[in-house]
Amino acid sequence: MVGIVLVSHSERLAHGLRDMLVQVAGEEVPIEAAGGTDDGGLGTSYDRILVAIDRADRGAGVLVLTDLGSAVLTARTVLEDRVANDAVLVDAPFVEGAVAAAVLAGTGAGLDEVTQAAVEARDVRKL
Amino acid sequence: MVGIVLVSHSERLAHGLRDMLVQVAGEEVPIEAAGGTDDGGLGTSYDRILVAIDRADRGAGVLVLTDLGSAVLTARTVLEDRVANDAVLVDAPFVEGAVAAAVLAGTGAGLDEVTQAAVEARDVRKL
Amino acid sequence: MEEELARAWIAAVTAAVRTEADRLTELDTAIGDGDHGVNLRRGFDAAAAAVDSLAPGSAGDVLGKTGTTLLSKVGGASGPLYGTLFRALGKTLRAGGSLAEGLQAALDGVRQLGKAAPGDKTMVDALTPAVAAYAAAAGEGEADAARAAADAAAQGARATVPMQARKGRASYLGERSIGHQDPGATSTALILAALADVTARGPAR
Amino acid sequence: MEEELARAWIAAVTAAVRTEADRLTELDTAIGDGDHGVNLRRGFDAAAAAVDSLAPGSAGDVLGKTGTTLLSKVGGASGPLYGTLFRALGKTLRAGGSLAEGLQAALDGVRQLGKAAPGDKTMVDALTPAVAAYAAAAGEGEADAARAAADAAAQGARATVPMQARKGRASYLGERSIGHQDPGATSTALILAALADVTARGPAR
Ligand SMILES: Nc1ncnc2c1ncn2[C@@H]1O[C@H](COP(=O)(O)OP(=O)(O)O)[C@@H](O)[C@H]1O
Ligand SMILES: Nc1ncnc2c1ncn2[C@@H]1O[C@H](COP(=O)(O)OP(=O)(O)O)[C@@H](O)[C@H]1O
Ligand SMILES: [Mg+2]
Ligand SMILES: [Mg+2]
Ligand SMILES: [Mg+2]
Ligand SMILES: [Mg+2]
Repeated sequence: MVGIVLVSHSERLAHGLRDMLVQVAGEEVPIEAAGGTDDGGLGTSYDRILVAIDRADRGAGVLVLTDLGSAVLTARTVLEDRVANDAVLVDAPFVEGAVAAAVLAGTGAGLDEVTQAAVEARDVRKL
Repeated sequence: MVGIVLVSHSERLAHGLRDMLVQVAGEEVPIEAAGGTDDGGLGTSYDRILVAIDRADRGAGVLVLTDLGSAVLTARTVLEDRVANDAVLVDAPFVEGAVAAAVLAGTGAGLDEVTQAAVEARDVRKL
Repeated sequence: MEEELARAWIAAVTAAVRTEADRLTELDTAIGDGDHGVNLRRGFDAAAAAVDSLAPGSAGDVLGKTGTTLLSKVGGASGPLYGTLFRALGKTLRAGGSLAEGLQAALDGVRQLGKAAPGDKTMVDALTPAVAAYAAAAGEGEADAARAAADAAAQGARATVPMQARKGRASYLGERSIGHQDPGATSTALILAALADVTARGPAR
Repeated sequence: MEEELARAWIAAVTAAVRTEADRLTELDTAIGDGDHGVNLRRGFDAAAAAVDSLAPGSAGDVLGKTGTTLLSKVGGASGPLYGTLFRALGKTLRAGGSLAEGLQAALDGVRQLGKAAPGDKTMVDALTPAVAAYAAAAGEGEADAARAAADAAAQGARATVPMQARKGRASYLGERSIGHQDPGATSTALILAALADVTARGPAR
């Protein structure tokens, strides 16, 4: 199953979002939170992101979502350093994209389809 | 100053996002988290949303952001029931819209401008 | 509608929701987040308790109180929707309207809040035919009208199976939402079945 | 570049970041999230410690270690950016390249990672003229070239004041980012000033 990694500046935000995703996607989808700095402060952590990607990687690829553009820089560096290149960064709204991706991943869809679901979440209206 | 209310299905998510916003917007912007059900489970709470809006309302209006479409239903009902009608629901990406709105609110911008910033966050690219 | 009938209805819905909670949750697990049964159980347990401790008044008071309680206790999308449904019913009855008018107001409220149209695979697909059936059979008396509404709701719920969801969480699944019965349409059918049952029996004393 | 000079450089940057942390944070409070000084302090304190316990090797090793440490310890956007800068420098030097080549590789790496162009009100606005100035003055010796680079970086940082931010957090402010000096451009100027200072003094022993 495609894995999902949630890169946020806030540890609480990443874990809270993970709770929501597990509820919609079920326990089988590997969903990992990578929030906050190494010591749990606001920011992003290279090491937490790397560990999260490795954990979420079950062979079907990993989708990495970020809360803000500045998290992209850390995530991108991790992806460039990482030997296995089956993880992709997606430009999608963090919460909305993650929910859409988790739902699709839960159906057994592949990385391309899961990525597309995250991207298309941008155009889904809420009101 | 314009207030901001964060309606999420997850209490942790709402609070983590609030932490991030306080960092960028400063302590003066009234930012309230309304996450989870009355007993802290996953879902939304009419009462938490109402209390959060009343707290965030300092006379300059309140922008209400929701994590998913299903949170909109509860928030919309609160807004319809509420006598003071200076709170508005916005269709914006939750995290990205909230950050943009908080930054603008922190500069003293009015409700229209803050709302617009949240909406436009949809079109900001991360990668 | 008499107050006692309203009280009996809420009690019957609460009992039905308890019995069917697992099935509702299962349906919601297939195309949602698997909490519809839990949500409604929490909501109707609270509503039943609130109605029990409500001073004698009118059917409108009972249904309004039910709506307000569901609104704050359910926690899912169905909370504000059923909250709106029961509040609209209560408001119409308090203003002297008929149950047929109340059901129409309830449907209007649900549609206005949720923006779902028939065919979107939501509770609206059970509620819409139910309200129409009640109105069509209203001349035959409350019991027959309620039974017709319940049958129409059940059929409306079954008709959601082949639909693709366009509102609510199930819409994230796109085409993959096809082939499952909508949980909210299913619970709407339960609510109307309870109405038919208590109306057939007459108010419990 | 000699290893001792590289070690002295990192020590000097660490000292400068400590002295200037509050100013950097203040600049970041105006147009960002107010953590740039704290971020760099945490990062360079860790880098200095890592370099101190690094076995003797080469300047490239020292700078590479600095980059890797910044990358995992800074926590802000400047972490991967300065991490990339120092890793690119280290890599070029280890491969036998000159400092001028290393600085160019550093700039390329920063630009590729952050996608910022000159004029976007970022560290790129200090780094770009610094790298050009170093290359232009490289024939006059390391000390003069480093001084020229430091001056160009300082000027580049000042030139960010009237710019509107198009990358990083400050871009959320739109036009309201105008009138403030970019924190990252300011810290880049500090880093190059430290290089000029230690190069002028020669490696500390
Ligand atoms: N916009 C809407 N309009 C009408 N009904 C809706 C809407 N959104 C969701 N529903 C109904 O709510 C049901 C789900 O309720 P529930 O599981 O309690 O809420 P949630 O989706 O928030 O977990 C769906 O099966 C559907 O019938
Ligand atoms: N995409 C980018 N390209 C180049 N530099 C950037 C970019 N984004 C941010 N910066 C630099 O980083 C600085 C902010 O660093 P810092 O405060 O540590 O990170 P954060 O913004 O994550 O809190 C900015 O002043 C700017 O110079
Ligand atoms: Mg549900
Ligand atoms: Mg739910
Ligand atoms: Mg910062
Ligand atoms: Mg920061």
